[in-house]
Amino acid sequence: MPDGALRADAETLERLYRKLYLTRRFEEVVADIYPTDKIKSPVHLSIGQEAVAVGVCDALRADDVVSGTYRGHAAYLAKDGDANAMMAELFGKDSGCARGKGGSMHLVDIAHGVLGSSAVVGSTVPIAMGYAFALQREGRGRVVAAFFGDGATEEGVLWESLNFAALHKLPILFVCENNGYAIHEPIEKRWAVRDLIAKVAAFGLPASRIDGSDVVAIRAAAASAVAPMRRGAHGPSFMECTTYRWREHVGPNADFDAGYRSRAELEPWAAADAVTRVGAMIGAAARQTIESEVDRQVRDAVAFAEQSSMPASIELKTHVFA
Amino acid sequence: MPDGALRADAETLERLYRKLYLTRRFEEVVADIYPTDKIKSPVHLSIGQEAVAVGVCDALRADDVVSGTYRGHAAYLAKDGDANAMMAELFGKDSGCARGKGGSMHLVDIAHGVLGSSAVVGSTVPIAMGYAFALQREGRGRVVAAFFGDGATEEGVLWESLNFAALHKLPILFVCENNGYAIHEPIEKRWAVRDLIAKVAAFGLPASRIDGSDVVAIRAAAASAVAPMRRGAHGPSFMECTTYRWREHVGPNADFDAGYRSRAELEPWAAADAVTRVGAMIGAAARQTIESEVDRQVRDAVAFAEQSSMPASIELKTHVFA
Amino acid sequence: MSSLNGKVPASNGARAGRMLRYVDALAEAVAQEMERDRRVFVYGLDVDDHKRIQGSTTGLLERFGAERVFTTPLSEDAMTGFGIGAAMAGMRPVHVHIRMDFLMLCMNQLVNMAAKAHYMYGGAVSVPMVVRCMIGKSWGQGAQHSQGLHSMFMHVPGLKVVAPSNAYDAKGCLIAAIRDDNPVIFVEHRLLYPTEAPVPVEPFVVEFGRARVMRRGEDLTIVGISNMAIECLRAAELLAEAGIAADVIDPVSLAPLDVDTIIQSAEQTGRLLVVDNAWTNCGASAEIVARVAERPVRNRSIRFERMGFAPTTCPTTPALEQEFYPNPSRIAAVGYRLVRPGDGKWVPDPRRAELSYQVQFRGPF
Amino acid sequence: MSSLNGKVPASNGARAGRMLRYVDALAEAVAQEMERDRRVFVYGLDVDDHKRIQGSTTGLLERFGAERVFTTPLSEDAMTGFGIGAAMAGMRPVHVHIRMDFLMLCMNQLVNMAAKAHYMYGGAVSVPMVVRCMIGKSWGQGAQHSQGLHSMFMHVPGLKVVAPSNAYDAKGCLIAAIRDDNPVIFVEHRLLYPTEAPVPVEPFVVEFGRARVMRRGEDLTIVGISNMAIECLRAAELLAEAGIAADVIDPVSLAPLDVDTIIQSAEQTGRLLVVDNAWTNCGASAEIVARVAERPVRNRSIRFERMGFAPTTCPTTPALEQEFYPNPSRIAAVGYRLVRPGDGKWVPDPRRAELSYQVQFRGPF
Ligand SMILES: Cc1ncc(C[n+]2csc(CCOP(=O)(O)OP(=O)(O)O)c2C)c(N)n1
Ligand SMILES: Cc1ncc(C[n+]2csc(CCOP(=O)(O)OP(=O)(O)O)c2C)c(N)n1
Ligand SMILES: [Mg+2]
Ligand SMILES: [Mg+2]
Repeated sequence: MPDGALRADAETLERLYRKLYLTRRFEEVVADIYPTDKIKSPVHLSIGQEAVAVGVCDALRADDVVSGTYRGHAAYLAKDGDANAMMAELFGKDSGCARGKGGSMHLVDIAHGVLGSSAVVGSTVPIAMGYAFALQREGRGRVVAAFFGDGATEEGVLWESLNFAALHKLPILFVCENNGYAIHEPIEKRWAVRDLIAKVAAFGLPASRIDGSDVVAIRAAAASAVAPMRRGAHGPSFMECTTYRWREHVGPNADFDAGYRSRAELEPWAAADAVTRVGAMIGAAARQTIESEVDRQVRDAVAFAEQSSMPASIELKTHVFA
Repeated sequence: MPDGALRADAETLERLYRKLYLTRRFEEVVADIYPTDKIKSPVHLSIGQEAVAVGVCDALRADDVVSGTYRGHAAYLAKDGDANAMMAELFGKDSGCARGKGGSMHLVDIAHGVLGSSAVVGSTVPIAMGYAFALQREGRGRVVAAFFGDGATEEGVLWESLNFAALHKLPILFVCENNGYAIHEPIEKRWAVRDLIAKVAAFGLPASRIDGSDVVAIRAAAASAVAPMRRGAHGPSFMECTTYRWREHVGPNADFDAGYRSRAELEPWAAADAVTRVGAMIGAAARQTIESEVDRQVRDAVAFAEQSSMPASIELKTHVFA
Repeated sequence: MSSLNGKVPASNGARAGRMLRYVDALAEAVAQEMERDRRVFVYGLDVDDHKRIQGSTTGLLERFGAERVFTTPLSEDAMTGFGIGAAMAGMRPVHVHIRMDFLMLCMNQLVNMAAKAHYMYGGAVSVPMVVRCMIGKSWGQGAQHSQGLHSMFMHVPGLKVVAPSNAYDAKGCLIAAIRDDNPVIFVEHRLLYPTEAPVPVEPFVVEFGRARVMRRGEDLTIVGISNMAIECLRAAELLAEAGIAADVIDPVSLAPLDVDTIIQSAEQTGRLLVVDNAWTNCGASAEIVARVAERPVRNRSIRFERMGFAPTTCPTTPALEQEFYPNPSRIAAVGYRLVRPGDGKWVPDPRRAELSYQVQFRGPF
Repeated sequence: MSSLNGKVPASNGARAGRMLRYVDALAEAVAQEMERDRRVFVYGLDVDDHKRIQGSTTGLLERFGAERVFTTPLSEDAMTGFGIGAAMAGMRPVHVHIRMDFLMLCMNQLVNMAAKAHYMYGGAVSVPMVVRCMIGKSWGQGAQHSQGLHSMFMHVPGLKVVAPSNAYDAKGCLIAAIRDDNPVIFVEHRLLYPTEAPVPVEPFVVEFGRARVMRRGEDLTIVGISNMAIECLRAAELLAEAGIAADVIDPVSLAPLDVDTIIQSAEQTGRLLVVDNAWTNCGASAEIVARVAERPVRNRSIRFERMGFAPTTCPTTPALEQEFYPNPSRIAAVGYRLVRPGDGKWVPDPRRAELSYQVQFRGPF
């Protein structure tokens, strides 16, 4: 992590903070609820990694599209996905964004440009690319941002997709959230070469590595990557955002006692935490307003989820075919 | 293609010529036989591309291993695979190297270090890598050379394999026979970036691009790539050999009238033909001896194939399980 | 002689259509749909080269341009996801594979994404995508270029699977597949490409889930899948010479499967022989036999038999390859035994049977 | 109460063994084989992390070192080919997948290479490789983490498929799989991991192709696959309360499949219910019903029924998930209807049935 200038105008910072705080808060509440077993499905929290999704999505238009992973809460919320429908989805309710059939790993909100996420690593990347192809043909300057983890770069499909996207100059921004681990396996055990950006550049995509705690830098990088895409046949770009997962791979807890990583590893990332830092940069009044509004939004989402009903039995058989 | 110095001692040139001529002659005879329908199975000829397999295999030990593709006649013969068993295989005979069950696309000769080839593009590459892992564990300095086409580099499995081979420093030489086409599709329609070597290098492998007509240069490059592998944990290397397919993708004929490529494209490659050039460099007497010996070898192979019997019906059910 | 299926124009002339080859029916279906619907595009390895997937994409590039008809890199996995994404965005991709065996490279996208997207996203998206794939002809194609793997797709809810056996159904099913809002695995067979049948000029739809009774007979029910429907018709001719009359049923669509038509026939004949161009173990033939066996109302006991690939890998040598596949002669022999179990001697004329797939087949209509 | 299978030491004590959990039986089997045979190695995502594939690779890294127990990148396709190559070179790889769903990423290597290598190379090589894969537990794992896809592998000649339902079979089958010269798809189920059974301390082999009769009864034959074998035993207990006695058969090995034991039982009871932890369409249950239905000698007519996953994608919400899976209560109800078709009213005590998989199962021995 660099020093992190975080220079931006007040309005931008406040907007970013609202998203950062929402994402953080939402997941903290999920983590609190989790032990009650109201959420009966695996959750992969983004806590610590929020700045990546928030920074990228702030550079997108409302009619742009994002695609995420099973660790996709942040991307969903950052793209303005419906928070009520998301919480209801986690609760398995009929009012959930996937009617309770998807759970945390399969969030979707097409109205807000959130493509469905997937529990199979790497599997949404080519789908996002196909979506970008449709947007290219549509010709209205819309773009796709595809989020995935460092582990996804080991799947062959990623390299197939990069080649095709570059070949057809598709309007897609690939965003690798590199948190250094796939489950508990560090990159050293998985990558022959640490320089991901060089690999991607050799495949023909402009590629940059960015401090994933610096939400402003991420926003700027995403903005400058997508601008030329909107104007025509510029082709895809790639961002590697270095970041860190604070909680266990799956589930609500910390796991620094598990032995595969030390708490010391967390410290610099915690110090660079975007939520804390951006929060400290905006005015106290603005901050308090944002926080209380977001707190209410999350409470409302929980209430909405609690009050919604479970899908009726008959729903088991619906949606098999369109 | 460069000027092609082809500098090597007479003994080496003669050895190379024997292999080059064998490969060429064998396939010419196959092409002649093909219209008779004695070979009832698709053949993908290496004619024009022989120097790659011959050069690489001449740098290998007898106990090294090669793995090839459905266009694998050259690799099989260059590695001293049994010519009789190969011809019998093409004829579908019981004495074939795969007992008639594999045909031209599934040649194998384990005794001579020829791993089975496959008709699914890219599918033998990770298998060759696994074999290299076993050789690494064995610790006797043996190596694997894995041949594949330019098309195989588009399959994700290739990049997965390169990463893993580099990570575990496996003794494997990847050899891409880049003939510019996958069936009839030129590279421009398939690769966003022409610089394959840069991509591979970014994945952590020493990689070089070599004129695939220059059998001596190929031999030298392969020799210097495998030498450090034999000594220990040096890891894999990669060679891209530029070459050209003279005949149609599958079948015995030329296809310059089909429209997807011009005969003019062939001309520089024909001029650089390794068979012709190496043949011209060795003494006339040596050449004549080699040619008549090889001609006899190929005739013998045909006779062997002709005289062998078809597998008995019961063979249908054998070899399903080991 | 055949049950009507599909919105075929009523006039006899139009219904009869011209004689058209299966391969041309495929190209015509796609061309008409591309004309009708700008969202349709065709892609896949070699769809635009001069061979045009054995002719089945002929004319498309010229008419619709490289924007809507294009080849891909050798990247089956990513290219399948690509189609799924485009379909989710509202396009109608037709992805072409020259061999069904290559679908093993994109199973993750087909099984884990395409089949499931509509359901696991609660109906928020649909995947109107067609995956055309050809089962290789037998001539020395060998282990990896000749598999019929349709049952793997039938196994997975969310996928539709069709396997037309003649030019009429090829056209009608392909149009239906393109118009379907779900992923459809469209199974072709190389040996059917040159076969002809009367095919209407106009676009028409063959509805999925309706089997076709191709021939009527009271002694035996034979169900033939994909090109085996044709081989079964030939077998039925051979059986007729021995005085045995067979119902021959082509399911056409495998998922959904019209088992009622099969049950009806099998209850009448009391004998069911299912012949697939695939392995029998957990295959379409297993499913058909199982569904008939577990039918709730049983007016009659039924004897069952299945035929398919030998339970081996496909060998290349012709000596073994011919034993690997069912052929009309063997089908007839098994049918005969089923009808007259005591009398094991009858063997159909091998010369007539052997060459069945080289006999020009003139369609069931 | 159970047919003997495997070379179990004759002494009663050794045969009984200690009580061991399924998960520990897996680890013990591999450890013993690694001890015995230096060619055996274990690899796959996360086999060496602190969770050790839910404990099933516990102790291996410590005993055998990182040279023989190692994780991989997320590259299922290449890593499967890697194992095939190592196996061809004489090693004995055990490739571990924490979810069976991920096998869709390496179908090409499994179906087109591993299954076919021995045959298409005329016996020149063999592929002694084990692919361990776990079917996800039901608790909200959803569409892509809970599939039982074993029938896809049963479909392909050249692959063996086993799905042990208890700790004894888990150990004996895994040792047999490692010693087998062919690729073996070893299907585990997450819910079985904590279940205990008496397991011999010594290495032993459970031979493939021999079904296990776990319970005897004359009214009904129930075949249960993978963890459904356990659910079927519970269902049989419920049925016993209603005065119905069921044979419960666990095929253990799905390819090869011991259909004779099933036929023998079904001929005696006249009723066959097959329950799979998978979809029924072209599933293992279809194959079993088909094979019994087409048995050549028929002493008795048999009624058939299949149960499995609902014909839908697996939903995450518990409200629907519980309807997706067969459970002892529903199995018993279907069995009851099969035996007493007229009397449709009986319903087993739902409380007892519901929690079946949380009831500690003490093994069939
Ligand atoms: C294809 C596939 N292989 C394995 C898994 C099991 N798995 C789930 S998450 C994960 C790690 C992915 O790491 P990364 O892409 O870095 O994402 P992160 O969890 O760190 O956000 C693995 C291996 C999976 N879901 N999909
Ligand atoms: C996975 C796969 N996809 C498609 C095919 C069909 N196919 C056969 S050869 C070939 C071209 C391969 O090109 P390349 O790797 O350059 O080898 P070359 O034929 O030029 O030697 C294709 C696409 C195949 N066999 N396997
Ligand atoms: Mg990660
Ligand atoms: Mg090529």
